[in-house]
Amino acid sequence: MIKKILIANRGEIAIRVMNSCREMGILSVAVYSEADRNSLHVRYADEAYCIGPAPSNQSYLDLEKIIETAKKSGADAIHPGYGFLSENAAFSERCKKEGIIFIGPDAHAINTMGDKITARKTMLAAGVPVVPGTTEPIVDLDEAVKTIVEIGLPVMVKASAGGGGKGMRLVEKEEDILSSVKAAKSEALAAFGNDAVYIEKYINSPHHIEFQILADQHGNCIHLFERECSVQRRHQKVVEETPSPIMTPEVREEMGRHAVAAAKAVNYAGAGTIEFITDDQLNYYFLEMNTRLQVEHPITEQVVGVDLVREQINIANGEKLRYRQEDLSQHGHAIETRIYAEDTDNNFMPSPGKINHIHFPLGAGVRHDTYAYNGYEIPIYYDPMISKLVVWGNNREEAIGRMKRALGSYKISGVKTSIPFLSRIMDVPDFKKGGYTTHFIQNHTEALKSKDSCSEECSDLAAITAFVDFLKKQERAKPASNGKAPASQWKAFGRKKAVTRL
Amino acid sequence: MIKKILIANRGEIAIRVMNSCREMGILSVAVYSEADRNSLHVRYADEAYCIGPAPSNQSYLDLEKIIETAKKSGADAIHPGYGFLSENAAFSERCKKEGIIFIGPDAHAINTMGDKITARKTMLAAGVPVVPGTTEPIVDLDEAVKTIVEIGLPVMVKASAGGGGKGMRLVEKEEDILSSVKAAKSEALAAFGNDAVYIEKYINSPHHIEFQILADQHGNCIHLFERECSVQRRHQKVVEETPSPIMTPEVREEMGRHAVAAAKAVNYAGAGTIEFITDDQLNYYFLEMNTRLQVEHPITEQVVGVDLVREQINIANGEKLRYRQEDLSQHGHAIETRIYAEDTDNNFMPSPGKINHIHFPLGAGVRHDTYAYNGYEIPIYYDPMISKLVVWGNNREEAIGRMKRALGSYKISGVKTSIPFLSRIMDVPDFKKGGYTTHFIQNHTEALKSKDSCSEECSDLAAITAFVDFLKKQERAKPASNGKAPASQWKAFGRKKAVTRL
Amino acid sequence: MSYEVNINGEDRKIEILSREGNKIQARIGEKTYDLDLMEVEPGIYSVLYQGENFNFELNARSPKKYIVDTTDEKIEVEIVDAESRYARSRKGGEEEDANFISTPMPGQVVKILVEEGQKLKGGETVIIVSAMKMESEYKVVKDRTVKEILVKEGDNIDGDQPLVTFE
Amino acid sequence: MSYEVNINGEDRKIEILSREGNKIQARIGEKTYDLDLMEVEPGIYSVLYQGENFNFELNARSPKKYIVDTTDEKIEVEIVDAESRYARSRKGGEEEDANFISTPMPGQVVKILVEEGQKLKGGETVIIVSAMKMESEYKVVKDRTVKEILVKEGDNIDGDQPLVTFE
Repeated sequence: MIKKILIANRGEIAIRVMNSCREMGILSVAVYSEADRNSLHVRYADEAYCIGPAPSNQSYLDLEKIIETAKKSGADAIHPGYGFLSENAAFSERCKKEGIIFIGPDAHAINTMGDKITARKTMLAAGVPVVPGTTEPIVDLDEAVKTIVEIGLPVMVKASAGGGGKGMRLVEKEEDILSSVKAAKSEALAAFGNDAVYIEKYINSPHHIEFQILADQHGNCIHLFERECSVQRRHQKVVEETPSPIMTPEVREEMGRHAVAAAKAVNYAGAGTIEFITDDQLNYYFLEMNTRLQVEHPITEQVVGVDLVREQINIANGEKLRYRQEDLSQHGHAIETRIYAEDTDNNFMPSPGKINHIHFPLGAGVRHDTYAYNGYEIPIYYDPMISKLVVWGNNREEAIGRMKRALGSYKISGVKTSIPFLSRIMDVPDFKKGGYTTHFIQNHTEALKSKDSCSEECSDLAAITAFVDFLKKQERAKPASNGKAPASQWKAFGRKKAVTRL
Repeated sequence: MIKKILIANRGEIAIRVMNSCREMGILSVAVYSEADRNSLHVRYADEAYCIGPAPSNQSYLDLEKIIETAKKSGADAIHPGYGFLSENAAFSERCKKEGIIFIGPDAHAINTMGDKITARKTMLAAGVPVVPGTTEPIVDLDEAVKTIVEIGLPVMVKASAGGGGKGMRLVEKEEDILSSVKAAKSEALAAFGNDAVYIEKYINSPHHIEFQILADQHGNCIHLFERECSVQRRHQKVVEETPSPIMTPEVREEMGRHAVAAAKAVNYAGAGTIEFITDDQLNYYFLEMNTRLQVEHPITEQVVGVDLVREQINIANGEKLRYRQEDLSQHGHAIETRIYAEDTDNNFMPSPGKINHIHFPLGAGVRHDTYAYNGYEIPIYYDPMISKLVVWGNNREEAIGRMKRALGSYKISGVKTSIPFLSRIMDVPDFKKGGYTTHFIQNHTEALKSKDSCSEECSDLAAITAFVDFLKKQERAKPASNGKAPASQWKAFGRKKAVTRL
Repeated sequence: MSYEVNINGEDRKIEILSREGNKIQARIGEKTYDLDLMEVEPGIYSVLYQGENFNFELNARSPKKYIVDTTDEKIEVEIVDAESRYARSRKGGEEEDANFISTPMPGQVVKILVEEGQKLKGGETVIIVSAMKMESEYKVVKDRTVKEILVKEGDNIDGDQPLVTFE
Repeated sequence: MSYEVNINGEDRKIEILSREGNKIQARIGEKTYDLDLMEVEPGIYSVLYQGENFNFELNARSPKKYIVDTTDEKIEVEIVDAESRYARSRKGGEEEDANFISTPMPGQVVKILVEEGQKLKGGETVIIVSAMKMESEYKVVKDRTVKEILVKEGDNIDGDQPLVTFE
């Protein structure tokens, strides 16, 4: 039985893992870089050890140092969180060799899923749908046309040597097949001196839908339903929700079965996520598997009622899954927004710095995962995510209303954050309707820009407030000419007026 | 449709109500006493109006002033929260007359349930079990004995003119009936000049179990299951949980039906709570009905998944209930602890004062309802409750583990709080087992006392830390003799040592 | 300079032996500690000792007196320098009975039951103070004579504020 | 003393007419406001105007320059007194091109692409800075000549710190 876990991570996820440790009576060991001495995960752990300088490759990615610290502290297991070493097969393997339990899958599963081509082949063999397309370059024109007809329209024809959009053709109509392939080939030849092409199914309105799975070491595997993660910018998820607003019970069941099959195909053990690309008609295709805990795992926890970190630890302990598929159901609706220190009006530029004040919204249905506190300086070395705000509601409409309420009373000063941007997302009709695709943010740039919404009255009041503050400070700073406490004009003004008004 | 609600309350419950208002797109109006200008509910509302001096009877209980403010602000409804005017029939009636919607039941329901004797008679008529006993004083000895036999042992014989334990006899065995009644009567005669007695069923191991109900204005009423509230001190609830650890599905269903019958007996509309006293064998008896939102309502929200304030507002709008009884079920386990500013080692003496720091525990399954913030001074005029900490877990064990974890990382400095006391409750085996009664706190005073648990090592480290802080401050305070910035010995010490160590 | 600290009533010698940034070596009594000690928020220290993490929140009652909150309990620490040793020696070591009544918390005076000059028996109630709807009676322990009454009924009072003084 | 405030670039006359505790009357331009204004936390004000509640958080950039956070947006407010009017008049009203390059946030210098004395075309990249795994290029707007390079590759830098100066 695991008694002490080293968490090879920082920030909110380190604290997330420590919470479950504490709830299970397990000791937690933090590791930290020199830039993180004052980070909350250090203060929150039972033990903490410095593992090197600020840059990740000299600390959080230093496999040797982490193994050494685990041994020194007597930790019997390591939880890698997400990012850093979490999908590093060598690390998983090394832990095994050292007799330390790695809370995650073995090297085989990580390696198989980590390589796109191997993963694709493994999924095909397991009967999990992948995006239809050619795996070898095609030179022959007739073969290309035949392949397109097999795959079905629309398809994307891509120069196999290509890049930068050259030699790329979207084919939507049957009559355009021949001319498009010809054009792509000649363009490819001109640009790259090679007219071989790949053909891939084109997903018109792509949705990113993923399934959470849990598998034990005894061959049991269940899924914990889907998460809809189509609100993305630069391929980074910004808002996630579950259930997906476009899902049907039939497709959910089928996708869930495929997700379980995908995990079983690599003898997976632990918590993992199968990502699918899905079109408007709910045709879905395996994209990749994340062989670790996902950033957005809390929305599944809220709706399915399972503590995923607790289950990860149970699985690592060699226990059998506590749930059968039929024990699980979705209950209500959850949304997560990721609060970043960034300037959303300036191409999402990171905005590190010192947090002066932070006020968390609280109350019914609100969950926070964070490591920020008043006066904390967000280091420049790591991901600028400040917190994950998760809400639960009886249904999607309630959850959206709750998220709006929570974002509206979430105050962070000192650094620019994505809070106002996220709040505007909640107002976009396409988001409210729920049929949005991964193009959502780029399709709504105008609606998502910050606007001057303060009335003239409001800006007058803001100016008066600043002026009052200025007067108060000026009085406080005034040097005493007579050696006594400085006479405050601001205070005197209040007194005088009070008297004249009597 | 209600568009603007005045919340005739303060503290966490005012903010709780405003949250639901905001989520429903309803404007909220705060009222505040002069002591509460800097209270969070004022800052959180869309509008705020001062309604008088600090003492409640000149502000939060000033019916006229509140009605006047509702009219001035154009509020179309008033939510009374709990306490203050929430169970004031005259206030409910007055709102009706003024054309303002009172979010709560009508005067008839409040009056009927507010008077113990009327309530008891109404419940008897509705077939709801009440504590068996006499409603009229008994003078005749034979009649007394006959009544005792009818009620069944054990019973309590009480002087009808009594008080202070005089003329009171607990009868547990059949052979003691006659002698006990005689003794009680003669004692009563001696003490009060009147030998009439009341006889009441004595509940040996009492549990306080209450049922949440919701009723609309169209005669529909449902219950939202029970809350176990037996952990009490001085008849004030300290810890609540749901489901009750002693409940069975059969008794739950029957008690639920009786709770609904109780509400229907007074044509109830709104949210309300039926309190029952229950013995170890799950015999239960109506105690009273609280015709308002309960402090501990969040645990029901967490387990049943219904926002009770939202439903209150829907009902006040004249809508039909959105749920039928069969739609509702209990999902997991929730526990609430009430965090008070009090000295639990000193007879729970209130400990108002200024909150220096407050760190809320966050993460999975944790909910806070509070109005406290860094630097807030808890006023001496009102209830010293700082926050309600609610956790949800998949089962009772997980919920207890989570509550321990949350209490352990909940930091409030500046005032004494009940946090360590509550944390000790989670450790008491009788609490963990779950069969506790309302005598729980008095039966475990020793286990619940604060203990010195810091090791010698820990107190050495505490002393060194204080000493370092003392040195740092001393250096900072040292006046500059040469007019330059003061030379810091503490800093210089660090530099010198750093150099000599190279 | 040599210092002592009084920890929960017990005097111990204390000394900082070395310091490099957060890393300090300190001796207390006969024991030497190598610590990584950092003030992470104003008044809140994180102390790592042999890997183990301790969080201490300091509440300064005076420049030399601290209540250290260790999560589990509160430890009183007083820095004893030459000045405080002198002050202590003058007191004669024995704590005397307070010559005034005060409350441990802020509140409002409900009732004053004594008059100036009045002789009181030990156990007699002097004043009733309410805070947060709860009333508390404050009594004299021994026989005393009221010297001065510093507040009146209805007054709002601070914690530790003298309310009634005795001869 | 007469004051003006500059609100998001526009100058307005401002005056406090009266004050009793939190209650103040202020005139801005031609409009008079009766307010209940309270600093509820350091730098955080609650302002009640005709019952409506406004929460403002002040971030002082200098003693006279504020960014007021109104929840929905950030408003720049500068107090204009005789001193700042004079300073402004000397500037000639027109903003000049900065004679150095700086970044709006702290980060680390990845690459410096210029040398001292080098003549640059408008649009040329001067320096690449990374913050939080994202690299940003900083360019000159007009043709400039590099005067001094104040940092080197690998340096950690603050926001608004001059990195490279121009003639």
